[in-house]
Amino acid sequence: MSSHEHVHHKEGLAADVTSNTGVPVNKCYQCGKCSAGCPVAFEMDYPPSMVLRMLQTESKNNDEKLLKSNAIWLCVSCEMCYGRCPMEIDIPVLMDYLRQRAYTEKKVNPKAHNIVAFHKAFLNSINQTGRLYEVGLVMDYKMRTGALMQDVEKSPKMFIKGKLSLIPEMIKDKRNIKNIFNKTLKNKKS
Amino acid sequence: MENQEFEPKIVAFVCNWCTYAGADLTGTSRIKYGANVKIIRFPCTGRIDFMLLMKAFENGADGIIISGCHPNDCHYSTGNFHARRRWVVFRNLLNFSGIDTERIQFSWVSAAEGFKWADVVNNTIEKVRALGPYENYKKINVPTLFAKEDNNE
Amino acid sequence: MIRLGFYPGCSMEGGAREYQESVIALAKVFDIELIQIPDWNCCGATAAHNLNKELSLSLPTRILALAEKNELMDIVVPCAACYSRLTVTNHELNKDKSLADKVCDVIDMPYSGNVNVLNIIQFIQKYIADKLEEKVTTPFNYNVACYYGCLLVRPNGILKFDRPEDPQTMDILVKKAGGNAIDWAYKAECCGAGMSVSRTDIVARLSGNIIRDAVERKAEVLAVACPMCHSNLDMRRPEINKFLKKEVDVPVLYISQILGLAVGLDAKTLGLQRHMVAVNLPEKKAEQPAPITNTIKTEA
Amino acid sequence: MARVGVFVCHCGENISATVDCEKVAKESGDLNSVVFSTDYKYMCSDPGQTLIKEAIKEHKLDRVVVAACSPRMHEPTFRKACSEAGMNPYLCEMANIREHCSWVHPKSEETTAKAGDLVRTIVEKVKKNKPLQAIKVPITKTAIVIGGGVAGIQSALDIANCGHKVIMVEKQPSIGGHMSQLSETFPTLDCSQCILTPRMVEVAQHPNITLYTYAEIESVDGFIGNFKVKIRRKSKSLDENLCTGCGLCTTKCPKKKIPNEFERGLGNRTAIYVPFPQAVPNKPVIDRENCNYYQKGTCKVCEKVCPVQAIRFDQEDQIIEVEAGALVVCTGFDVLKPNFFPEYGYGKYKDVIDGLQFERLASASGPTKGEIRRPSDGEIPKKIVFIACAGSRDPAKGIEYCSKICCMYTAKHAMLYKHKVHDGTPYVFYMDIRAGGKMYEEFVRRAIVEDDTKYIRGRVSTVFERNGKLIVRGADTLMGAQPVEIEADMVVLASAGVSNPDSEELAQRLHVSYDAYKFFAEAHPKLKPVETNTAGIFLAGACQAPKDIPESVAAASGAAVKVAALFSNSELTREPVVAEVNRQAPPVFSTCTGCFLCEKVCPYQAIEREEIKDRNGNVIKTLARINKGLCQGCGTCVALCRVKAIDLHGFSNQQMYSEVMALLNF
Ligand SMILES: Cc1cc2nc3c(=O)[nH]c(=O)nc-3n(C[C@H](O)[C@H](O)[C@H](O)COP(=O)(O)OP(=O)(O)OC[C@H]3O[C@@H](n4cnc5c(N)ncnc54)[C@H](O)[C@@H]3O)c2cc1C
Ligand SMILES: Cc1cc2nc3c(=O)[nH]c(=O)nc-3n(C[C@H](O)[C@H](O)[C@H](O)COP(=O)(O)OP(=O)(O)OC[C@H]3O[C@@H](n4cnc5c(N)ncnc54)[C@H](O)[C@@H]3O)c2cc1C
Ligand code: SF4
Ligand code: SF4
Ligand code: SF4
Ligand code: SF4
Ligand code: SF4
Ligand code: SF4
Ligand code: SF4
Ligand code: SF4
Repeated sequence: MSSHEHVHHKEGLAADVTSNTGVPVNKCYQCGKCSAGCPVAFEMDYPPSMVLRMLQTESKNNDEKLLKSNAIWLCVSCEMCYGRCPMEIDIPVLMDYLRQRAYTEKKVNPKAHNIVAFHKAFLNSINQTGRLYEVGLVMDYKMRTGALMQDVEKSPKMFIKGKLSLIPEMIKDKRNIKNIFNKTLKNKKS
Repeated sequence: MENQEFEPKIVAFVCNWCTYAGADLTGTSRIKYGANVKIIRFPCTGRIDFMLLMKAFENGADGIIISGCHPNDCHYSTGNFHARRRWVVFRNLLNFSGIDTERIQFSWVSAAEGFKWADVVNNTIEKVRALGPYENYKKINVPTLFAKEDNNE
Repeated sequence: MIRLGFYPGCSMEGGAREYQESVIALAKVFDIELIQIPDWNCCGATAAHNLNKELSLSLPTRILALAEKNELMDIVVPCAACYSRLTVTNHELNKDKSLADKVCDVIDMPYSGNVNVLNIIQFIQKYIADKLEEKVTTPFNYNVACYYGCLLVRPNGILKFDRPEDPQTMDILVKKAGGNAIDWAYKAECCGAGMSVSRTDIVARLSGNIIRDAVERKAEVLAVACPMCHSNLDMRRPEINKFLKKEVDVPVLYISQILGLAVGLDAKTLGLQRHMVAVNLPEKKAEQPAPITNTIKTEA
Repeated sequence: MARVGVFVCHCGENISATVDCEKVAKESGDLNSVVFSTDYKYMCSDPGQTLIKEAIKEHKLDRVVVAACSPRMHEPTFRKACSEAGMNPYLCEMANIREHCSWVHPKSEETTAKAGDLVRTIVEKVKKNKPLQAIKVPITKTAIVIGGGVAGIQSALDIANCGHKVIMVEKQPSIGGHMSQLSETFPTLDCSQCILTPRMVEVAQHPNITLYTYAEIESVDGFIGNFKVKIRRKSKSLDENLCTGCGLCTTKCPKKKIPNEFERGLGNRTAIYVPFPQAVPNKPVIDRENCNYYQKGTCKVCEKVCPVQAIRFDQEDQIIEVEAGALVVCTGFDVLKPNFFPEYGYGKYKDVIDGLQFERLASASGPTKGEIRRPSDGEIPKKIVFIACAGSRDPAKGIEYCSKICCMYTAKHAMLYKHKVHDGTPYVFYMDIRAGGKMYEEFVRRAIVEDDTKYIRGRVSTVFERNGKLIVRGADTLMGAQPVEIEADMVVLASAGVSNPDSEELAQRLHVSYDAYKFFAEAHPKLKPVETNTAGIFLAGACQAPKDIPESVAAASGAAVKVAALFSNSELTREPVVAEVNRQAPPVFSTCTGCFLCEKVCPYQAIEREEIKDRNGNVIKTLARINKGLCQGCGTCVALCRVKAIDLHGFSNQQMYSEVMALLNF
């Protein structure tokens, strides 16, 4: 039987998205339901359906814009878009991928600096203690962002309410955690 | 001139409604193709009994073309679908028994595809010519093979 | 005595201490012992999957592998974010065996993919709900807006818990505890999640919309099942109030606290004093709990 | 021993330019069994045909091979000639030496040799041909039309006006279908009832039409021209002949709060009811599920008030058996209840309604007498949001296809609203506007330009209530996909058109195929749009796919013509290319083993089961049997049968084997 399959090798971000996440970018028919329900669309430079559209254009220019966008960092992975998309396009996973790409390619939008700083501080805390050490996290975050005065009024109150501990909780097998970080992040700095 | 080229014997099993008509159109359009292909008319590819293929090889065919309507265009709505399904099962068995399935060419040629028919024929001739005469065809135990095929339907 | 695995997650050890206290206290009332997974680590939350996929799978897998090693095949994970991470990880590993092997190699531990992850509602449904009504001593006779947030119900295809739009399971528990679960529109809208520190403005707006709808519909209490939701709706109240341009003091209680109160545990045991928005519920005389009319159908 | 004659045609120079026809004729003469061979310039011409006829007589030929053009061209010509010479026409075959030889190869010895091969092959085949008789089937000139919507009505009237009998079977107490529920219709905005009601009445009064309402098809047996159909007439619990339709019973029935299906739940009806005032027939039925007497054993108020004692509580369903030559399926469609879509709040908020409910609100005979008032409090909504594609084009939660009618009726709804509420604002959330049809695009533009409907391109994410308003949250994808919120008083969902819930069951009962969405499948999407794969059963209207009224009516008339064409003869003649399962003398009866694999692959459900019984009536064997009325001769079953119990006339195993062997051995 003759088969006439047109195997078309695509390049560019859309192709990378599909091969790495399985998200079929071309399936999106631009209905906009994702953008309509996205809780942070109002802040985004490109609401989720626009993100899909930009990928669909397969243009280098748009790929760059996307990696450097603020939108990908504003997505809070609330899964609302995915839950309602008629085409079942997994935007949260797509966003994860774009963030990872932007991060490794050092294209993080300057406005997203705080968000990335927070994620980094968070992971740093886990790397060091195996768990999240809130005081440490906040200190680390402040050092990274310079937002030294943010939330200062909260800490004493939280402390009084027994919500903050000054000594980090450590797990025993810290070595194991360090290994996990080393193996997955490899030479990427965190 | 080079050496006398090997002229394979090729039998085409085609359905009446699409490929037979397509081959008629090749004629009406005076498109040329090799004379070593001869057509046998069936009402539908669904009618094609794979025992007939064996019979053709047994009687000295070097290659076979099976051609009918495109997937959703069968005159009888699903005959070609059943033919293809049987073929999938059958091909594995043929491969398994050492029969050269390369020599069997499946294609879809509609009543409007006069050019395509000529292409299919010429390509098959070339392909089979490259493979050489089918001298290795050993008589295999066709009936057992056929029974196995049916169990998979 | 039923013994189940327990994964508190980082926030329940810190900012959400009272959630842990109330869950354990509630379990005890029903003769259930919750055993912490020894040497558990952080699941990586949003940060890990934002920055690195492999890491985001490895951290939860270590937790699941530890549970399995300690023969805790049913684990209770009250934090919705952790629940989501662990469930999604289970799903991913079961879907792709070679990925599972790779991840097991990273964490240097075997894992079969068979640990069953229960969120707080599933845990209560499975082990407590049937006996709940008979244990209720002080019906929680308030208008409660049950807030599910995102991660309890989405992605529904993987979590397969309740229906993603207008979920009902928590409402039913509240009704069983004698409360009046109100119908409202923001049950499963996002509160701003992990943006609490980095984009407080967004959290104030999203959480503000939630609080506003609850109050407009006469909610006296919000019920939550996630420390992150709680901190956004409770700790961020000053910012929320600024956004709403008014003082709203509706308290935010964990579902475990509400059920705890209903079965007669005292406020202190349940850690009510630890909330930022003071819990001053008006005295009410016990009425017959409202009949349960809502039957839910969870889509398969 | 066969006596074969071979006739080689030159086709002017079309064949003889590249093929040495004389040589072919001469060499064919040497073939085994060939007793006569000749060549001639134009075989299909009158002299050519005469030549064949005379040769048959003179040489006592019993088989003829004409080597000429494609059999698709002249097979009927030569078979007819042979028949005129007293030969069985099916003993004549053609060898295609023009299209498949002279025209596609250059002049050469090889080409001539190929022509010879082709002739030899066909000679071998024809020797195995058997005399066949064209199949003749008598036709019962009565058509059954299933479903009394606009499509069924049109079809029934067209057939009846051709002078044939029609039996219409309608499931509901009244005919009319969805069209009777509509207010005004696009693209002309004429009143639906005004154009439909007269035709409903015409059906009831037509001398050629028998109408059975509250009835369903129980079973269908037989084949084209000769169907035997059982119809279940559900009990209406009353004697229709006595009932005068005075309506007294319906006013007195104490059960008054039953949601009225016709009003899509926007109004109530009684347990004994006439579905709507213009119903045909205008006589009530008792809905037993909701009747006090049937449920609780007491009441019988209707019986007491009926002036003519027409009520029959003990009436039972009646099965009637009729014969028919053709069936036309016009069972229409259903509208998906949008409550599977919880984010839109249908079923939760009273003022979120579907398109059909809006039709009822806009209808002059509807629950609000045509005023647009919202169901919750009867207020006139100042802002309405229409949501297109509510469930359509949504593989995740709804259906994958486009429902086709909703873009148009949504534009209509916006217009009707604007015409009735001048200061109101209609919004439409849409993804694409599909308005392909005569005056359709113009209609939609009018809704936008003249009636100022605000079209927003984007799909709505959610609808929820806030302070008594319905908040519709969508996005405007033409404005950078920015989220928009509209505070509406009412929301109308253009919910998907789907197949009837019982369509699969009905299809199986009728032995017609259906598609993945359980709509009935036409025999060919372009060229046989009103036929099914089962000969004698036709389709029309929205039972095939969502269709609007013009399309439904066009298809209905098309189907009627097919029926009329069928009924224009008293007998049906068919090519005898049909399959047959062999029969033998006992004790074997047949080589068929009864595996019935063939039954599954036959596209026409032509394979039946025959029970062979002994003298005492015990079943000894169950064998396959081909229904000649249904078999179309594809031969799929033949290729499949592993014991070769089936064969196909005209393309038998022997014939095909002979061809293959003759082609290769010389
Ligand atoms: C909201 C809305 C608005 C519309 N507006 C317009 C418009 O303005 N203009 C326009 O052109 N089109 C409009 N349409 C489309 C129109 O309704 C259809 O084109 C038309 O009704 C199709 O007619 P039908 O006879 O094929 O099917 P139906 O109207 O569905 O009729 C089918 C009939 O068959 C009966 N039936 C079903 N199953 C069985 C069974 N098993 N046995 C016996 N009987 C059975 C049913 O009871 C019914 O009487 C609209 C549709 C909708 C939903
Ligand atoms: C680019 C293109 C692509 C298309 N692709 C598709 C497709 O993929 N699928 C599909 O379903 N449809 C397709 N169509 C539509 C399709 O071509 C039409 O539906 C179809 O041809 C209509 O058939 P008809 O017989 O009504 O008209 P026509 O095909 O126009 O035939 C009309 C005939 O009447 C003759 N005629 C005209 N005037 C007179 C006169 N005064 N006296 C005598 N004879 C006259 C003409 O010569 C002609 O032979 C396509 C159309 C176009 C333009
Ligand atoms: S909801 Fe899905 S299909 Fe629609 S625009 Fe968003 S991603 Fe595309
Ligand atoms: S997952 Fe991200 S993109 Fe999707 S709705 Fe939530 S915030 Fe928006
Ligand atoms: S009261 Fe009697 S006659 Fe009148 S409509 Fe009813 S059943 Fe018919
Ligand atoms: S017997 Fe039934 S139908 Fe008749 S009046 Fe009573 S409730 Fe109505
Ligand atoms: S007709 Fe229009 S509204 Fe209806 S499904 Fe198609 S595109 Fe959507
Ligand atoms: S005019 Fe043609 S291309 Fe344009 S919308 Fe209509 S059908 Fe499509
Ligand atoms: S005819 Fe052949 S395939 Fe059909 S039931 Fe009989 S043995 Fe089986
Ligand atoms: S020849 Fe084709 S249509 Fe006839 S019985 Fe066999 S499978 Fe059915």
